[in-house]
Amino acid sequence: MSEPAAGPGHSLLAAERISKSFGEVQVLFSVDFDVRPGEVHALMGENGAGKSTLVKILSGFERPSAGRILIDGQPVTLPQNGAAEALGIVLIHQEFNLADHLTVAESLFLGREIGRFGVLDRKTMRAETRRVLDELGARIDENALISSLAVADKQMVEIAKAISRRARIIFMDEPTAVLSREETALLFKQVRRLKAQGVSFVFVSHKLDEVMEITDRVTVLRDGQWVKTAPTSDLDGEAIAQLMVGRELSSLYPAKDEPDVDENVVLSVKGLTTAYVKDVSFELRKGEVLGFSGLIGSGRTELMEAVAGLRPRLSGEVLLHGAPLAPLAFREANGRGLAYMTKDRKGKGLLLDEGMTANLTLQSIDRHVRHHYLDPASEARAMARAKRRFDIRVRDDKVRAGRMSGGNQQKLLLAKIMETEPDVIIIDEPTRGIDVGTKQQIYHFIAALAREGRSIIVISSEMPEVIGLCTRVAVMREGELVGLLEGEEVSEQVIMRYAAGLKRREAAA
Amino acid sequence: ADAKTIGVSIPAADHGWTSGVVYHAQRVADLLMKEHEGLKVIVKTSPDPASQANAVQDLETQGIDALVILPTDPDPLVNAIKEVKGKGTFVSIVDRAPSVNDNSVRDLYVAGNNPALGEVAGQYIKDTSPEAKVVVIRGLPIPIDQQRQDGFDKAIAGSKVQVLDRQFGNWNRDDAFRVMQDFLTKYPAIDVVWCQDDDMAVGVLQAIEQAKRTDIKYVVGGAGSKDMIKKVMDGDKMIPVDVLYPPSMVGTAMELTAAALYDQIPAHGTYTLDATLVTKDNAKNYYFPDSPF
Amino acid sequence: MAADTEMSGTVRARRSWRDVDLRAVAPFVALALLILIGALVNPNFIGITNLANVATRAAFIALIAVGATFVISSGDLDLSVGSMVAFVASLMILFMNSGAIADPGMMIAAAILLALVVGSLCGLANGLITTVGRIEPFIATLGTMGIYRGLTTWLSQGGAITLRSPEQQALYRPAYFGSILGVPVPILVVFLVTAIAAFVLYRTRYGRHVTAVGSNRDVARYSGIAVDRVRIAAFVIQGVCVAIAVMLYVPRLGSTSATTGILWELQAITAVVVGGTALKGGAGRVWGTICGAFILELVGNIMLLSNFISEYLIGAIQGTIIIIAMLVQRSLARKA
Amino acid sequence: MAADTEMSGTVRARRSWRDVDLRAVAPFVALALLILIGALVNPNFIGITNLANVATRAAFIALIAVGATFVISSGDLDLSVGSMVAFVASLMILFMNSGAIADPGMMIAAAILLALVVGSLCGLANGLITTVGRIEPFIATLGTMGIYRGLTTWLSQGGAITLRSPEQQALYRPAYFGSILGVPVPILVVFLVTAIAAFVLYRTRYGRHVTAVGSNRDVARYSGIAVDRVRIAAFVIQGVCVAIAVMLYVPRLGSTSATTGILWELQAITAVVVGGTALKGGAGRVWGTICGAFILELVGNIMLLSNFISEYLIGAIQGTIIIIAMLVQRSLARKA
Ligand SMILES: Nc1ncnc2c1ncn2[C@@H]1O[C@H](COP(=O)(O)OP(=O)(O)OP(=O)(O)O)[C@@H](O)[C@H]1O
Ligand SMILES: Nc1ncnc2c1ncn2[C@@H]1O[C@H](COP(=O)(O)OP(=O)(O)OP(=O)(O)O)[C@@H](O)[C@H]1O
Ligand SMILES: [Mg+2]
Ligand SMILES: [Mg+2]
Repeated sequence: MSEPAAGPGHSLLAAERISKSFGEVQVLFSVDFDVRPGEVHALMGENGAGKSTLVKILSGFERPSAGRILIDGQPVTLPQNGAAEALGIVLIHQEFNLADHLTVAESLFLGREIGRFGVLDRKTMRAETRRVLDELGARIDENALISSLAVADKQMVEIAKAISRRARIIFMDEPTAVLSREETALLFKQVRRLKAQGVSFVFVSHKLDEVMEITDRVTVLRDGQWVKTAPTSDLDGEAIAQLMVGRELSSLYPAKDEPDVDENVVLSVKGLTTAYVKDVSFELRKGEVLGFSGLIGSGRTELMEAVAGLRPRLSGEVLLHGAPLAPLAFREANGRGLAYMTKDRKGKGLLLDEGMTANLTLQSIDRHVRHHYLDPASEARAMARAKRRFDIRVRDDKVRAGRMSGGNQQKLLLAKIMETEPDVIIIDEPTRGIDVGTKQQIYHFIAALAREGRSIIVISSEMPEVIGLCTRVAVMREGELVGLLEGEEVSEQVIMRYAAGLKRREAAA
Repeated sequence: ADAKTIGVSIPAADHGWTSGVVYHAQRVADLLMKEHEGLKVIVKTSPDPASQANAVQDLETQGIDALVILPTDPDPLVNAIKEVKGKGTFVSIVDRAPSVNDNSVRDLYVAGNNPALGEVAGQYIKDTSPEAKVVVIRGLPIPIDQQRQDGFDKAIAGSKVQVLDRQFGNWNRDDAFRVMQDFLTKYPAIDVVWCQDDDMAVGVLQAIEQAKRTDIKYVVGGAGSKDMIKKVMDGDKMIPVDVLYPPSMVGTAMELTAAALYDQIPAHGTYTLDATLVTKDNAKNYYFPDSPF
Repeated sequence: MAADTEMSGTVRARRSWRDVDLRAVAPFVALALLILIGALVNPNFIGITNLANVATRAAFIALIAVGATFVISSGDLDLSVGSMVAFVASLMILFMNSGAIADPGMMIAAAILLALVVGSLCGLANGLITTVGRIEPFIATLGTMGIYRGLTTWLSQGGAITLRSPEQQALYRPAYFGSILGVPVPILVVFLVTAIAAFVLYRTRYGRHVTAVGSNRDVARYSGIAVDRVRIAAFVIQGVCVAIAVMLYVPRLGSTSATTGILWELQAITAVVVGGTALKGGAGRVWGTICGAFILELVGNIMLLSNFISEYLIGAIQGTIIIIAMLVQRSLARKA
Repeated sequence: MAADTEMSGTVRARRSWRDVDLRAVAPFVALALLILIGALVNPNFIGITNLANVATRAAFIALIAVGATFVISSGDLDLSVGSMVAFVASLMILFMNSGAIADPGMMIAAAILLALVVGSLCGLANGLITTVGRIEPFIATLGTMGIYRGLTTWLSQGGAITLRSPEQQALYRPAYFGSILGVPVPILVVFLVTAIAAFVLYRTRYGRHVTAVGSNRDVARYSGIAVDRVRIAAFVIQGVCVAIAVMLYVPRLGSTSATTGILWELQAITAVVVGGTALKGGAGRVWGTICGAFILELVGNIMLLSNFISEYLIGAIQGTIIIIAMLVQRSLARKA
């Protein structure tokens, strides 16, 4: 109503009264949606609102339960399983769609290899891959195995894959969730270039600033219902957030609580070196929230995994509450109150074939053992508590973790880690794929933990997140700790200058 | 005549000799059923002792008056046989004797003579080529194989016949081919091969032919397969003799058992079959071209 | 009842409730169908004696397969179980023949203990080679399969190893042939062991860890689970289950040879898979497994009791029945 | 050279380059080590005749294992290959004995064609049951293993099926015993087939799809790959490889029996894994596979040629050697 209905002539692709049910659970209710030539259309909504489901339906990966899809005004039944690419419809999945045993070049051309009579032209494919990667500014070896890539690099491969197709519409389901500002900027450059050529984009994201920057129109879903479609220029971030959540949001970040300088050091890392990380030292105080910033591949994850004891270290020392922690002693570290939350929730975080409860209590199962056997009632109580605390929303309590919406998986993972009641918590990308409403909850939750006297390290590619949450920020670059910022220095410009290598800390402490 | 049932439990046809057993068991079963009106003969095959114990139990379930069993491996089956015998069923054991082999276990024992098979072969080699260097290809590591080896050793004891090597060929042509090839590599001079089974002799002959070795004078197999008997009959130089170990013994046992059931003859105790040496002269008596073995 | 326990162990979605329900029940439905077919084939089939016989015979494979459920759930595979049976049984009988202990009762008890220790050690060896040596379990246990079988052949010097003392034999016999309140001892043992296994797999921390390790090793590691230790323990459990099977095997046949237990590994794995556990690892179904073992034994039994199938075709028909049983199961599981 | 092709098939990240290098080379290093040991054990070992014998004997398993590399790479497993050999060979010989074609040369050509057709159909059956029937490949092919074996036993009535015409036999014999330029025909066939297989796996669209399907079925499906068709084709390739092995097998002994090909499936799978292909699917290494087949045959050969090992212990030592070979390989692969 608020928007004049787009005539069929205007729409490249239109969805009319799309509904979708999985078994008895309905997740989309008669949603209308359309994409015009050469526009970037944002699809917004809370976690579990049905965004991924809708884009999957519009790209042929799922069948709608009701409603119809029109291309150029003609009703069509989209071919299944990516075959819609022939119609110029490409989807970047929210979850990676790459096979571990293939190389980057092989993945890029999987299912549409170049060659004659079934014989591959590997040279051309490699060269073409290189070209696309260079365009995107991605420093990924086209011959690297997918299994050897970091999460962000996998995302870049997914993007390269989509961009290299001759597409009319590219659906991008949270492509920037694990990207830093720089990669995002490079991606947007490509989006603008292709848009100028008449390619349309549907952009799903929880990052409001990106949506404001790149999109022309916004559609908001809430609980599987269409709420509004409007030109982006008519809205601002707050308005969108309000449409999504259905209520007004107070300030996103809680007040920072700086710990006393004489507060105990709970975690101390000295000269830690791994295959990639070089000689990193830092300290974490009780009640502190320490941020780690840097570009993708700067080695933050490798550093923290080495600290936690999940990766071998070549040299260096880690002191937890003053006592040394042996290398590769993750279990011991756990026992002594250190927790690490991975950013690779599908590969390392959750058992996708198991239910929520089994995942929630996996790491803290000892708490539910009574007389040597598991107490399901106690587990159920923990689950109920976690759902409340982290606002985990599923329409079906017994759903497998792999079928939950991305954001809710993330919340479940966070809940799982918190179940161990750690007092030193390392969180890698805490809000990967989480909607604004819940983000706010998680930020307040982290602040509350710090106030309780727990210490938290936040690794994040979202600069505002680090700045909004942390009293001190460490910046990494190519495996080295190049800066440790405090107070006034904690600002976007300064962090960027360190991260980009324009500035570096004088002689490490 | 009255209705009776004979259960016959034999090894599955997993190599030449056992397939002969299956053939003869079925042949005699048909014969007997024609001969005695009201007689039912059920033949069951099993691949290993545990499943043969099951088969015996299942035969018992069906209700049998007599059991004829050629055990895959006798000792593991004693308990199962005793169980049947304990119910008053007439029991005949064929070929392979358990360590305790008295009438607490069975009524009738038709013995194929495994030690004799080795002994006859050893005796022949000792007589024909007293200073022979022999390589031996064994079957599977189970007791009947051991008995044959013991018989062979007994026969050549004290003579100048020398055993160069013994290896398992698993009563399988392909494995015998492989073992023989390696024996030929290992020993520059071999006079005689004793492989105690005609199936394995097939592989041995091919290996010798391929190596074009002329030092090997002959191969002694065993059991009496139609192919080897034919070679003996035809005067093949490589297969001058065969040692009979007839799979038809199961038929003999079935006939004796039927006779006992119908009180034609008192059949108790032990019947031992000879391990006859088949030569060019008597070969045609043992040639059954229709048998699969 | 059995199916119930299965499900309470792994609580699933309400939406897919009927679905899961059927998936867990499917092997039991296949079993029921087979019993029906059996009854049609031969009237003796449905008799208590016959069914008790079959169930009793299935005990060996069932027990081994219960252990295999742990190994497979944790994402591994053990091909050595068949020859492990032969090896453990040989040592057990040799020990009983050694006369080290005069009192036959004490001797049997000691021999049982020995079997358990040897079984666990064999399992431990498999586990260590697989995990510490980082060798694919398929190859590692194929190697130990050769080793255990070879040692058995060597111990028996190519012959059989037979329990000598009639006294011991008489005393030990009821362990297989006896019954308590009309139920044969082996069936009781199977149910007891399975109940314990189900408890361990569904109701203990260790069981949870097995499932986690089997469904995603990285997730397990990142959750602070000692992955290798969990896997090794599963192999040891397998070894203990083999030892328990041996305890029932020795009184039955009173003798072993180099051919004891040949191909039992394939049967055990088949039982596990027919019972609904996926070979990829993850959720294990212990009750399904013993149902699978009964199905396999029943198929053999029906073959034997039917009198119209050529001896030569038994293998072919057995294969066909297993495939059909799986198809029935799948179509049931897909329907709801 | 062999290892080279392996690697050019899957070029890796610069960082893990040396690492991969060694992983592909590892089986060849193990092979070289074994040859060294063999030379120490017996001077005859290193002779051309012996090595040619061993390589020729390894041909059957090598050919079958090349097919198995496809099946395993695509994430499946085929346990039926051993009995498929027996079945195809039986039909082939029965056909040659039928005298349907008078000219022996034509007859042999027709028989070879028949073998190829039957082999492909057997593979197709396996593929269809596994994919369309959605049965775990382990169980599906265990079922068809029983079926093919049973049919063979039935065709041969438990005995042997022997090529009757001496003319045909004489004409066909060189296919196994002959040599071209001093190289035995079977070895040439193995290298030719492997080269073609390597080309298909590394250089064609189909090979790429096999890897993708084996690595992650959902990803392959989402990339528009007809997953089931790729899997079925791999089973058919396996069937064709079995048929090629049969073509060399029949002229060797000129007969088959119920024991033909027993346990060859385990040997083929072992060859594949020893050659460096993971059972979980994904990366296949064809040259590694034939190296694995040679290793297996060599181990047996060395055992037989050595003078100091009890015949009873051969199995145990063979198992140990395989485990040690794998350990050597792993430690090599880990070092760089
Ligand atoms: N295959 C499936 N089976 C059952 N339920 C499903 C399936 N796929 C999605 N769902 C459910 O549909 C709902 C919508 O999920 P969807 O992934 O579309 O949300 P989303 O808007 O993309 O959320 P997020 O922002 O967290 O990614 C969720 O409740 C989810 O659990
Ligand atoms: N130039 C390079 N040479 C060698 N290895 C590299 C290089 N760049 C990255 N890596 C590897 O990639 C990984 C870097 O990714 P990691 O996830 O640790 O970084 P990060 O800063 O956490 O990045 P992200 O922003 O994705 O979280 C390391 O494990 C490192 O071994
Ligand atoms: Mg989503
Ligand atoms: Mg990181």
